[in-house]
Amino acid sequence: MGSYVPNTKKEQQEMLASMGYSSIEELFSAIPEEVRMKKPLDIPDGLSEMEVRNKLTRIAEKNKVFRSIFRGCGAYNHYIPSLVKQITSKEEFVTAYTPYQAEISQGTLQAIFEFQTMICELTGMDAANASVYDGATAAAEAVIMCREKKRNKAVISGAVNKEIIETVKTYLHGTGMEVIVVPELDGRTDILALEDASGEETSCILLQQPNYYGQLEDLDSVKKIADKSGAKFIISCNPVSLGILKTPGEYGADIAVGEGQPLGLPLSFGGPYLGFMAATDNMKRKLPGRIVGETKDVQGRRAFVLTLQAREQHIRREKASSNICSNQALCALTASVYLSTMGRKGLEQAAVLSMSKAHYLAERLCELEGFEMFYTGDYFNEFVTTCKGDPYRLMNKLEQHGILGGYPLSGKNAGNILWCATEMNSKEDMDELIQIVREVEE
Amino acid sequence: MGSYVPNTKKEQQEMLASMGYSSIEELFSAIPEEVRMKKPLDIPDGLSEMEVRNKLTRIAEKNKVFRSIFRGCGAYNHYIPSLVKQITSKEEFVTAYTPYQAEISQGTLQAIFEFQTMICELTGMDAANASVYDGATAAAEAVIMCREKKRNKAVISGAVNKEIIETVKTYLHGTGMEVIVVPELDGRTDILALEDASGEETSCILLQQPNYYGQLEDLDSVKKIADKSGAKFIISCNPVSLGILKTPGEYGADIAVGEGQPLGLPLSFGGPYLGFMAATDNMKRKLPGRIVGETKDVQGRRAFVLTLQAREQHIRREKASSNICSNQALCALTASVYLSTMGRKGLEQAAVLSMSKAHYLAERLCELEGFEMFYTGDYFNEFVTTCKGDPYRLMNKLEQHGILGGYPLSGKNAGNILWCATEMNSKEDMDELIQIVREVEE
Amino acid sequence: MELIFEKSVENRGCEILPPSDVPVIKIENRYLRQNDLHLPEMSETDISRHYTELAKRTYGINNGFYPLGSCTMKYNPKINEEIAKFPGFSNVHPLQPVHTVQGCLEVIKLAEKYLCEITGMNSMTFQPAAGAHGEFTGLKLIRAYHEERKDNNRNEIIVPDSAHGTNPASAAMAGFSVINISSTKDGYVDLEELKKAVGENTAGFMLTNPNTVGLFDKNILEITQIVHDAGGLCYYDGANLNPIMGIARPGDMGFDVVHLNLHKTFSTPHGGGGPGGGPVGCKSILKKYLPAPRVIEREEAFDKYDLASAGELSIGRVKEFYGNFLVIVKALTYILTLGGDGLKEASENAVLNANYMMNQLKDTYHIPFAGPCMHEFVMSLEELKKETKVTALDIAKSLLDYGIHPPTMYFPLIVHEALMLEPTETESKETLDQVIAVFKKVYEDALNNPEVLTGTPKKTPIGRPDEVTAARNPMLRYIF
Amino acid sequence: MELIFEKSVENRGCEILPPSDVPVIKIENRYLRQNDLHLPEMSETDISRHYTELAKRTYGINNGFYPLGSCTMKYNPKINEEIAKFPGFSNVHPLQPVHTVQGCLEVIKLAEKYLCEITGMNSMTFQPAAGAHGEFTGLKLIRAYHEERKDNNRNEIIVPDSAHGTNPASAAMAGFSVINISSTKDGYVDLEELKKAVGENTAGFMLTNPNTVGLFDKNILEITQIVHDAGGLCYYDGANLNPIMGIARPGDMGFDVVHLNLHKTFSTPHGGGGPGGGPVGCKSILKKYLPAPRVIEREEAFDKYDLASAGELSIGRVKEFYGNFLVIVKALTYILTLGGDGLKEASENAVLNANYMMNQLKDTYHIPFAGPCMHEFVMSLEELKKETKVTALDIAKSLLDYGIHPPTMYFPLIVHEALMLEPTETESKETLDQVIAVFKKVYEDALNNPEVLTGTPKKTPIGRPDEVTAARNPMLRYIF
Repeated sequence: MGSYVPNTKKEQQEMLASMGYSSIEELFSAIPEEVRMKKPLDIPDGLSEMEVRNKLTRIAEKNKVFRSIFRGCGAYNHYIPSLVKQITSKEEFVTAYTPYQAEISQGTLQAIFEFQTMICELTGMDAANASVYDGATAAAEAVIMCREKKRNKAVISGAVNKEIIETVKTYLHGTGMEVIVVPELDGRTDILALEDASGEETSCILLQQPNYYGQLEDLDSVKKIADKSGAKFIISCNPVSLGILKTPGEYGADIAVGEGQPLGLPLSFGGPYLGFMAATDNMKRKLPGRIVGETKDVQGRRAFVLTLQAREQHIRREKASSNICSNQALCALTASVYLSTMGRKGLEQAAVLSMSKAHYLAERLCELEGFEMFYTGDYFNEFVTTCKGDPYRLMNKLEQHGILGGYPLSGKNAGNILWCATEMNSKEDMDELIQIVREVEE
Repeated sequence: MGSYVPNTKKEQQEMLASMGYSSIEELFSAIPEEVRMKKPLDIPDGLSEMEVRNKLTRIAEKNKVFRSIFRGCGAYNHYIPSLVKQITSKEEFVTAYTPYQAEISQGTLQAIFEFQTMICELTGMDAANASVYDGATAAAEAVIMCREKKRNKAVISGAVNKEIIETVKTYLHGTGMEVIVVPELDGRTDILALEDASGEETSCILLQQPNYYGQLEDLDSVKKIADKSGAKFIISCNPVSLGILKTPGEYGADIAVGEGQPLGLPLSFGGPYLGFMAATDNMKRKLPGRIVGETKDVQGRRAFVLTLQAREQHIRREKASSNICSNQALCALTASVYLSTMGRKGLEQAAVLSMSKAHYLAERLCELEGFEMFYTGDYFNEFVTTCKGDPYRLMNKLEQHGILGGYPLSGKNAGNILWCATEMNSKEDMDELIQIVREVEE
Repeated sequence: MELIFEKSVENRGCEILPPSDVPVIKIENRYLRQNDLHLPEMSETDISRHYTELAKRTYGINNGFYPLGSCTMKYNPKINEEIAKFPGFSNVHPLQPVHTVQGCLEVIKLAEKYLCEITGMNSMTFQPAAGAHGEFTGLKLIRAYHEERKDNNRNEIIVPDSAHGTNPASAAMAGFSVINISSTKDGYVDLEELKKAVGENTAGFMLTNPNTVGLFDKNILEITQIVHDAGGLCYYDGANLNPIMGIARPGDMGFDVVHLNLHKTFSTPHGGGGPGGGPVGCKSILKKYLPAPRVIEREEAFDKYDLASAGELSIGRVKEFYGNFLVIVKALTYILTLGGDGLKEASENAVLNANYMMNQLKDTYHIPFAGPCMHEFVMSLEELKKETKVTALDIAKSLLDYGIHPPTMYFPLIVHEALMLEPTETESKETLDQVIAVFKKVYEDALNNPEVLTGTPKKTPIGRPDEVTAARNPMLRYIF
Repeated sequence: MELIFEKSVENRGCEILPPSDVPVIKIENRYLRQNDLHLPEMSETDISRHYTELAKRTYGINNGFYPLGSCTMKYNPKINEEIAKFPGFSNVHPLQPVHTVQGCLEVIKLAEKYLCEITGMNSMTFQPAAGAHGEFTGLKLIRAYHEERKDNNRNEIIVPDSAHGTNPASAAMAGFSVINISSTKDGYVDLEELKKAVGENTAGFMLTNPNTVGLFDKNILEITQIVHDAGGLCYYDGANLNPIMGIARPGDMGFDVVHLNLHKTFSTPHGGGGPGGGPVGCKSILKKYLPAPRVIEREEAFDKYDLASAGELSIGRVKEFYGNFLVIVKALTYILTLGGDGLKEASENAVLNANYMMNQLKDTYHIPFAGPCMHEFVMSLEELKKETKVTALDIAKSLLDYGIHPPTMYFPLIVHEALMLEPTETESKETLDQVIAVFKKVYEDALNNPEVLTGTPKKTPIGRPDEVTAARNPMLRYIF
């Protein structure tokens, strides 16, 4: 049995004796007999480290690790620099608590302050928080931030990732706020429908750029609609794309949110990921979660602290702007180290490479009979094609070659495939994919 | 092209300008034209980190990683605790220089002092150094330590690992010392031949315990021969076996050496490994290499320093006891952390498990027709069996199942196999091995 | 120290990505960013040194004693981290076909099975990413329960005043009204108050047990009965589960929903604030409301595990995908390592360590609630403050100079000048003895040299920061 | 701080290995150890904290500037470490069949190819584990060469007095007599001295070029010619290769044998003293003497690489297996990353950084040899010492309080009160400027407040240790 209890039986007895007890059992006397467990936990006996490692090795081997990935849909296979993994494995960062004790937490605090700055730079916004759970909850929290007394309708584009829409709906259900989903048209938000749906009861309009289908939205038009209706404008964005794309700030967004996973976090079957949130200056006190601010210590030295805590649950309790307590701090650190290692040029390169690879793949795919672009707008690194045969059959074939193909869509898109490429997909890999697709579909 | 040069072209120009130069080229004016390279290095262009990682991933994939290993012969597949890997990856330990600057090197120094203590405890000796390159060079250095004016013959058992014997021979060649290899008899050192070979010109007698064939030597008899001839007694030992086996100190050895790889170092295709050396008190000033001693600082605080440096090359130059400068310090740290994590009980357990598994494997193998123990003495975790058919054919078959079988021997042992087991070999794996052997040989 | 931006030099950088092997696509200008992107331009050497310096200014569990009450800062085993880094876990896309992620699904299913056994629940969702997220999810389940029963007036969640701040905040976020009730002077639920508070509007009651002063509420069965009788459900805040594993189960106490903090009880690291893991367990009656997708187990030998999508009654998704998966891997590793017996041993020793510390300190510090305590205990510095003006904060800050992380300060709110200590079971008697000596020394200093304490800490990278200015004129980012 | 043994508690420990699944074998008593084995008995928590504390008391390249002359403390890229940890490299048994280790053999062969190109050699062995080990191996080759030619009187190795201590020590260890020759006052090889020293007993001559005062010996072709004319061979100590990659090659200078320090020039970490890598390259005439086994390359598509065992003329094995293999992996990773151009860029910037520092310091410190220097330069504190009694050691120790690792002290021996600086190319101008300012400040202090310097360092975990007592009454282990 593995154990992390250092005290030996002898020491335990000494400690008990020092208190006048003879068994640990006596310390539990306050627990009424009726709620005591009558039998041991039905959990297998503990294992030595070597056995645990073997057991979990066998479980991990039941998963297939693809050598080539062409699937995105909210989780992106980008290159993670070695330095990022090394730095974020430092025990101090990994095992520290939330930095309430500023004097011994300047490392965490400064790293978050730097993260906030980088998120502001990426999004073109004024203030960011220290992270929330993921892109979907970030969107939900943003929608909640926009609530106003007479505005209780959140308008969301149907071209936003479904998982985000579902999460926002869950968050708003029962709070008196309503979610209106505006349909998409040819893979982009139906701007006319959006205009129709927006009015004086609209608290906010939420779009995703690039959207779920990889298409680039006409956000300038959306901004006009938002302004006209007096609603807040929320943009959910892919942070890597912001290496080159127009920022939420430049589009006039009030809040920018997004999934930070592409910034150095492994795919990890969906988590832990990273929700980032940034807002204009006048909304900053409505941001949920931890926020770090710069100040000075008693000697006048630069110091960082958790600030604006009056928004938070441990102070305000039921009046807090959010209930968030634990966030994704280590993931935020990872994103910071990633952005520092990539630098301005590197992030731009990741964006350009991802987009260029996707366009190459799309072009080559569409040379094949039965494959064509299902949507015709400009796109970043994801796109939808038709498929000659059964997409699932194609996926099985690709899987045999160690390739995770695009994502077979459902609903009105059934039979279509949502493809994704990043800098990780070499021309060679894409040519191989095309060759296999050709063989399967012939 | 990857580059770790931080200075930008602009900064380089500024730096040059500050010195009155206009190109870096000018700094090399001292190099005569005749020895200048006339064309660029014939080495491929540099690669980005991602490309390098991909390239070396493909090279690594050309190696086969066996899931089950029954081969030893000087490199042993023991379990490495997670904590060991974590601690020895700390950048401070990995990237520091030799701890000449004691004030900022107490970490390295104390770790080595603790390593020395653990090696003394393991071997039952009085003093140890901070490591040499590996077990073979440790043996060679030990033999050199024993040289005396009128004693220039080193007597080595033929049951010592051949790589060690070869290394000792290389080290002694041309120094006026002679190596006499005493044959083995039934897998153990021929004691009578050893006695014959030893005399007043014998500087030292070197045996390995357990020996190359896994057999346990009668070291008490050897000690008597050494004493009789006035020669020093060197024992090369497996450090894990010392969790239970009688120590070199208890056998009366003057010097104990060994390969420290079993103490937490991965197999790594043969290196980096770790040579450890320990000696009796009266030979400690003859030890080669770094040695750390305890002292006090100016304020009376406990402090550690490199000591007895008067033995060393940077002080004594050609009169030094050895030329060693870089050693295997990080490997020594690894061994320390391994021994701390395993503790007394854990190391004993590793030894008992290894021995027990080997005996189980031997027993099961010898139930098969054509397989029997080639040597009959007591053994630790390695043993030699006959093989019914061609050992190489058997190995190929095992390889197909991901199993690295025992080592096919050559010479007078041709057709025999040297097997090894450790705690890593489960009963299930051994039963599978037996099943495959049975099928192949039927 | 300098910010990373202040160390940046134009055109410096690392070479991480290759040039393009396909034609480079240029996109229309109207889609392109206009403003410069300021990210650090640094060499690897300098990035490495920057974060080394930040790590040195960070206090992890590997640096020393970390007795944060209610936070359960136990040792984070390295094997957990190693296993979470297996490519078979970390390089798996969340939308891979289920037959290629059987191992991931097995991890989730095993974790569900064991954690249900520990808590006495029937089903569990792993989607919530943290404790508060779990509370929110659990409260949504309670809402769904009443909604399905058309019990539409039940919009009140009752919370004792000793509760963690997340409890009322989560209730409000889930759309409930919060009814606060006061505790008895011993820190327990005041049964009379509770009886007065429950009624036809009661949706549920939230409690942590042992409570936030470290005491197990002996009336627990009566408490949950009162709530149930009134038609409400009982929510168990799992923040304080650490002392009762294998000893008592929320399910057996009458709780209907529970969240766990994997980053407290189950040894996954806190990461400087996260990621955590806040799985929510529930009794069978609530299973149909759980978020989806859910891992289901089949009889088949192949593809034993599958993902089921949301039924009609599900509260819906509370997060992308399946939660903080790697955190679940770490927690499962921990559970497999300790096993049933080991979990109980952990709880027992958590309680032993807390009682030992309390007992050693009780003649020096004022301990308002009589023991034995569970895994944590609370001290009040109120009298010391009256006498010497030294506050709980001053005591806490003084500890920093001894290399000790302070206890939780000023919580629970029902104790004035509170310091709340939770040593956890992974600390040794030797460490406790050293820390006890420091606590006594600091108290001595408070009596004899109070002004020294108010000037602490002295040995930390910074002294006490000016938090007021930080909040009044917030500087939340570096301006380029 | 306490030793790990002092933190040990009987019967405490970690649970790493499982119980036996086969019958436990008991061995005869006569084979069993009699004395107790004292190893630490510790919890993971406390082991983790112990080594964290030791790491904090250790100064790595990640902690700051590390200008150790002749040691080339350049940045150690993290990608090298990551790749060396690939299971395909680290979990490979050295005695696997060759068809299962083609990747390992390819690594060695590629490294040989590139390093031969860099040095102008024809063959290389990777068995030597360190620079000194390489010297020993290279000298063995020289011995074998003369032996085969029956040139049996050649038993002298000539070494300049500016040489690293390992040179004469290695020569002695290889069974040679050492002939020391003095350098010119400019630090170069004194041609007249050399001519006097060579003769029919000359086996070889050892030199590092650039030499240990950081100067490239412009007479290099004449030097090697003199040795060759006398029938000796020329050995190149590769410790100072860093400034000349892609610029000049030992092979083209007339050297016959060279060792490299992978842990200096090729960015593999120093590990607090090792493991290093000391491959030895040689011209074709010496190839047959190289240690075996050697990696050979074939035309075949499958099993392209093989291991060849020793020929009759081989000097034999100098180490187990094939050298510090993972160190070779790291060095190859580095070479592939930089490429031909990048290696040259590295050398150029190593020289630029050294000259910049020297130039900025030359008006303050006495620089005995006129520049431009190569990758390192030497300052002499002799005059300062006369004036103020402040020594090179005092200057060095003062730097510690500024978080800077001191330069190499009191080497080379031909310069009194020497400090030898090698900034390396991986340091930025900003770092150099900061360090330059500190050096100037320290010099100021030496002039104005000499007594302050002799009391340094003050901010380090310990002050100056008593080395004399340590050597006189050696305490080399903890006594239980």
